[in-house]
Amino acid sequence: MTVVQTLAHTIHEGPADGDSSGLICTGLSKSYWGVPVLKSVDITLRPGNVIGLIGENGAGKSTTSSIIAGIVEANGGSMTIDGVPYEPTRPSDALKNGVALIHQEIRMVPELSVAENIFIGRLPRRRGVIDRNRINDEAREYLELVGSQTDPRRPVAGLSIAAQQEIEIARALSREPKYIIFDEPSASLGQSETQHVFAQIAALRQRGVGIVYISHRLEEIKEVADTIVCLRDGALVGNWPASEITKDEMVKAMVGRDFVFSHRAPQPATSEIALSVTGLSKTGVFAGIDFDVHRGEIFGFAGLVGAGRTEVVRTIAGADVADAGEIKVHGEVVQIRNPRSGIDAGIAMVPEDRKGQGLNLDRTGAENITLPWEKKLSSAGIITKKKVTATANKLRDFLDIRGRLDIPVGSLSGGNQQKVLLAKWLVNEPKVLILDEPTRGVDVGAKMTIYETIRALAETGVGVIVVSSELEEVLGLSHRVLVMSGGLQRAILDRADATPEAVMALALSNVPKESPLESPIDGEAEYQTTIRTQEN
Amino acid sequence: MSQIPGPLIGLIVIFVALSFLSPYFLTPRNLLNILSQVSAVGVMSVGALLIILLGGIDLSVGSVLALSSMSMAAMYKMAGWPFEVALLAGLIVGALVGLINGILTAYGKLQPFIATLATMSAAAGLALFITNGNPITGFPDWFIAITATSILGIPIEGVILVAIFAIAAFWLKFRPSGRALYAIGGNEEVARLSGLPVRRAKILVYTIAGLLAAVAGLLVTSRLDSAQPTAGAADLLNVIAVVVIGGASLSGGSGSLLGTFVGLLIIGVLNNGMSLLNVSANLQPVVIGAVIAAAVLTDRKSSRRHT
Amino acid sequence: MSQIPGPLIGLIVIFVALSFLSPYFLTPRNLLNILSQVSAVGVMSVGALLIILLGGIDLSVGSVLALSSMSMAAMYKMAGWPFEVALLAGLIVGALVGLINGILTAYGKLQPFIATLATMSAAAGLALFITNGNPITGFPDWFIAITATSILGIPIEGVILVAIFAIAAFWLKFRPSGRALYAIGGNEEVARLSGLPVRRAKILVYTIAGLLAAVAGLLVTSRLDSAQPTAGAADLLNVIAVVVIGGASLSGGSGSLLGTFVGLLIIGVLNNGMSLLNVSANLQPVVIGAVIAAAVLTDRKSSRRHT
Amino acid sequence: GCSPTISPTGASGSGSANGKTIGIAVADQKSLFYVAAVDGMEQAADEAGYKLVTLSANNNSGQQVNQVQDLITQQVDVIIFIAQDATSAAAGVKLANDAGIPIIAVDQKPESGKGKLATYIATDSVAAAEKLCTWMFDQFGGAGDIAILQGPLGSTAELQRSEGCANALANYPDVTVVAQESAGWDETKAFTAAQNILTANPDLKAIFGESDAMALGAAKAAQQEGRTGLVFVGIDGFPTMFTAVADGLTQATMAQQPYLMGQLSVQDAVKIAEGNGGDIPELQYQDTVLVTGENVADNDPAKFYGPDFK
Ligand SMILES: Nc1ncnc2c1ncn2[C@@H]1O[C@H](COP(=O)(O)OP(=O)(O)OP(=O)(O)O)[C@@H](O)[C@H]1O
Ligand SMILES: Nc1ncnc2c1ncn2[C@@H]1O[C@H](COP(=O)(O)OP(=O)(O)OP(=O)(O)O)[C@@H](O)[C@H]1O
Ligand SMILES: [Mg+2]
Ligand SMILES: [Mg+2]
Repeated sequence: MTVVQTLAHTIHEGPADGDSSGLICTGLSKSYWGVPVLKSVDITLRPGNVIGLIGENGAGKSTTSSIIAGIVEANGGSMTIDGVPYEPTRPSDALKNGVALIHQEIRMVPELSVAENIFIGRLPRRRGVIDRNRINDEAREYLELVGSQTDPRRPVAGLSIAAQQEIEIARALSREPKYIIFDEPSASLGQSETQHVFAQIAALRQRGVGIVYISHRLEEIKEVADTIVCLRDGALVGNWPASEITKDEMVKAMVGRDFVFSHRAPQPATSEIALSVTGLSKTGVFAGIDFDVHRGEIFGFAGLVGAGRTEVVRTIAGADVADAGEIKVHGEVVQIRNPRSGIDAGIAMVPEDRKGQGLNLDRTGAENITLPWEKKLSSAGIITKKKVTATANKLRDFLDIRGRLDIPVGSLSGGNQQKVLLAKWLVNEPKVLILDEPTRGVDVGAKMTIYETIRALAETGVGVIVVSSELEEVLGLSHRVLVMSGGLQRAILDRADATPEAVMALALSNVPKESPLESPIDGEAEYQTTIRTQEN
Repeated sequence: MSQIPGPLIGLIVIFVALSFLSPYFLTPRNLLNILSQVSAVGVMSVGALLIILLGGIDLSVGSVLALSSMSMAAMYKMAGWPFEVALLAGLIVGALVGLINGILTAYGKLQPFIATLATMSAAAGLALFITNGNPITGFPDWFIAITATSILGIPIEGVILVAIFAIAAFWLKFRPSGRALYAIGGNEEVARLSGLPVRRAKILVYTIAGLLAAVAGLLVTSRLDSAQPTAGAADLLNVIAVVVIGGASLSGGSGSLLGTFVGLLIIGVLNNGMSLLNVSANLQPVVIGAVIAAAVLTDRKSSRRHT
Repeated sequence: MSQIPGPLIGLIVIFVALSFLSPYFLTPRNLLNILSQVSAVGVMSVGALLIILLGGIDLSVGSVLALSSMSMAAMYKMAGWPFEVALLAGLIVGALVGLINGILTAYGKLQPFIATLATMSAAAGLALFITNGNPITGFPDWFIAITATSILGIPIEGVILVAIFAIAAFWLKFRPSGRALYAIGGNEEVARLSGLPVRRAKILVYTIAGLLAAVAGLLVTSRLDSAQPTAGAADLLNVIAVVVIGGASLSGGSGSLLGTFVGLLIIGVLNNGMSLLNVSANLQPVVIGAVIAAAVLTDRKSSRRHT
Repeated sequence: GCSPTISPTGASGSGSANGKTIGIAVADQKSLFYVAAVDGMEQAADEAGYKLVTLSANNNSGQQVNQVQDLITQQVDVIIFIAQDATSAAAGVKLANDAGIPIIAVDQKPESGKGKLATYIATDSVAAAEKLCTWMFDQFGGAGDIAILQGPLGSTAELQRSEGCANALANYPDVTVVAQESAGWDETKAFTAAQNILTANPDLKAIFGESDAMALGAAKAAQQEGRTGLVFVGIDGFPTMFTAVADGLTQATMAQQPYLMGQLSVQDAVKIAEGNGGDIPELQYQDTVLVTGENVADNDPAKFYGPDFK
């Protein structure tokens, strides 16, 4: 009998005790194509309570929240709010009952303004016309609650994912709901944005709002939740007071066996240089980037959201075009004008935006994995399904991808999608592998697998660049860390010197005058980025 | 909403060039002529923009013009209904076909292209069937006067055109249900999750487009004093072209009525100008093709987002 | 690729119904006639599918048919070139217009609708301009024999049609450059970041479509021993309809040549059947509209993903 | 030919000897009938030293009214109007009348009879079709099955030619129309339609194409199917049809005289512009000539469609 199981049995509380206040779900079940993905789950959410919902990728967290929010109809079970039956059949039913969901995937209407996106579906009218002053004012208030400076009047098109995530949260808050579900909001947020969200959750809890918070960042969960609820394979494992459960116990509850999550120190890198970047600049975005990555080295990029890390690595990979600078791979100067020339030079990049840039969600996992390599995999100019499947299956085993690779990749869980994306760039071992937010939305188990893969790749002599907004991740993995702010390279720290405090100090330090960005943290630079990438 | 520099610049260039090339172009009379010349296509293009904003398309617009015009005429001349009633019936016929388009797309989940292709074909056939292809002529004087009278020097059809543009623009910009079209076309899933009545909006918009095609049909009928079963057939591509030249994206979610109006004027001014300049009939399409490409080419920003 | 039950069921139902309704329908002679009747539209629909897979559209296809046919004829009869050279030149003209479409969309970043609308207009005008509207007749016997000869009982044009479908289907299924079209149409940015040559693929596909339209033009010219400047103009909607009825999505990334072939047969069999049954000409479009809607309505799965 | 090209100064009329301009609004410049008519007009205008402004409406009646408006804007002296269709012609005539510009109608005139025309020059299409169909019926003994390939449904020419043949049918109770289909003046479509009609009607005796192109398409379909002994007739009198009649591919055509009608209209316009229009008759029907295997050798196609057509 482990601690976890004991706790689960002692503290388990249900509607049985007669208290019917709050949102009470009993026996929620759901299956897709006959496969059960949710098996009789009970969850009780009291006003003013924060539930941290954890579980592996595909455990059914999003499915649970979609059922509560009326997006998906359950096959079985029932829900009540304060004892009154609650049977939402569409999202608006949920909203009417004071239940709001902040979705895992960001959903915005790019052409509409930020304020309109917040009030979409219930734009207030004054004398028959939309009351723009009111929505702009109110939107600004809600944005400030989540710490966003975004101008409510500008269109959403071109805003960074982080900024969009903030709008998404503001949208939910503006409904003044009694219950809010946050489905992995921090996956797209940096540290400081996350802190804003936590402050907001604390305030909401004070006001008696019931909250479900889903995340794979377990420290975060412990910090914010009162109660931890864990799902595994669609079934409830148990629930615990957050103060009484350790991170290791949470991991164990999720994966169902003993599991130690730790960063082991990387093997020393070689002295050979895999990638050398000199004087890389892109007007208005970043300037003066100089660094080398050795073969076998894991090289981290740290900085706040909007610091320009993504732009730098996109440029190295050929997704964007530099205005100045030189790139060498294995000592040879390479001209990188487009992604193809990057790939040919041996540079592979896993982009941060899985849905928009990484995967074609309508095609199968196998097709996605082999997409860049079909020419290489074909014999006599012909590529067969057999070959595609065989190649994909090899990588599935290597990365422990759970789920079928012969169905549209969009129906895999987020973490498994991320693994498919990684697999895509491992078909042909690259000389330089760039990973931008490699574990966004990935569960602990998968994270470990990905970290191990990254280390293993480095050990075979690949130069690896890891960009991450999770400080623990980037510091735990890397030999050296480059810190950026305001589009400039502030320092390159060795592993020993790269303490969280040192990195944050550099990342937060005042943006120097020579910054290529006019207003660094503001949306403007990102807006420009978008235009640029679209023109490419 | 979105800036539409390319087409507007294109229009201005064409306008200035024609002013120099033809002494007749820049006369008040001619400019008013242009307004009435574009009125039918213009009225239809408003409906087309609304549908295109939703990410749809309406191929039936020209056939609906013909069918509602023929229905009205048949009810008046053949069934002997009072003219006002027949006129109303003609408008209802147009709206009905639009309603069918809406139901097929919103509930039948047909691709709009297919749904409206089917109704286009059916409406065109019915328009011919009513009189076995014969046109109907002889309408009340006041009805013919609609397109032959001016208010303060501006032809009534021009006034109707501008009024429809203005009302629709107001709706799109200031009314929640109009704004909703951008949301639905931009991201249907978001719209649905935000509780917007997506299907109702589709049905409404297709119905409006059908009604506007019927209005265009009345304008044409009044203008020619003749209801023709094949009227409007040639307008389809023009209507869509006007909207797309005006910067709307066929994938939905972006476009404006101001842009559409500019697109309408580009086509109208070009046709008028080539008439005035006596460009050889067979070269006219070549010039039109080249000018359209050039006018829009200057506007690289309005290029397609992915999809 | 994707299953296409709806349209296929539709085709079978139409087929069985016609077999009962007309004693002439199910004769070998008539079935071969259908094959040759759909050959020109069929050849063009292959190009159209490729473009639609990429998320594009080609409005110029009918005009290109006319222009390349007229160019070939003019070079042979008016400029006095050897026929084989003129024939090649006609094919090149078609491919060239396609190339222009490709460049305008891939580099000019025009919406494909606009780019091909422009070339459609220009090509139609040029086709008329060459002879001021006159058809050209009098081609070598072997050329006319192409559409008047059978191999093992199957008309050559039918063989050409099936061969083009087969080659294209092979390309789409087994060649990386063909499979790339699905990726590009599905998500262009993902394809680009995967190193696929997006612009090159676009240019290639538009050029192929132009070339295929020219081939269709040669078939029509050979069949009638006459090059006509307005040939093909009416085919545009048919060509796109065939592809969409066959289950392809106009937003790109999904569709198959098998589906397109089924769509082609639906349209071909319907038209043939109505001729055999002597359905009133006015009602034919009504029947076609209803059948298209019904055939596709059964296939709800092929409904639009958002955009 | 003397096809006009882009002439930016053209509209001012400065190119002509006397500064007078004739405006032409024509239904399209694709069908040979209209092309030949305009050729005839150009020939006559050259001779008289007049300037022509030719606008083609691409078969769109609405567009055509716009173009009449544009001609009035340019202050042409006389308008020659080849209307897209008879019912909508009144709108164009009314515009010209209101602007005080004399208007000559060719081929079509306002069906309602409204408006004032300087003169009307036309072929009697109904009579022509009746005569042709009667001839056709006689070829197979006045009893049997026939098919009709119609022009674009609802177009005036289609309606008038259908009406003429219906008149002829009234006198031949033993002739049955077993198939009637629209092929939109188009040879390719006529080919396909005829193929199907021939399949469904093994006893077919004749096909009446409402235009030469459609008759040719039908005849070629029969030829390919190996069906002989049928009668194919058309209306127009195109040079290609003359050849086909001579070769026995088709049997007859009703030749119209668009070139002559074009010349005549401009000659009349010139008279009106010079103030001598008083004696022009109100209605000038031009003969149609039934061209068959017997007389095809005696008729020069150039007489009907002008020297440009070979
Ligand atoms: N529309 C769907 N069709 C088929 N299967 C689905 C669908 N949606 C979800 N699933 C499956 O249901 C299971 C639960 O998915 P869910 O999205 O709830 O997981 P999750 O716990 O949110 O995972 P993650 O942490 O990766 O977001 C997964 O196996 C997923 O593949
Ligand atoms: N092609 C694109 N289209 C739309 N948005 C993009 C595109 N490329 C990048 N972005 C967004 O622009 C934002 C700005 O990039 P930026 O790199 O400044 O932010 P980040 O990635 O969160 O932080 P960092 O740059 O420090 O990595 C990114 O968050 C990304 O979501
Ligand atoms: Mg999830
Ligand atoms: Mg980033």
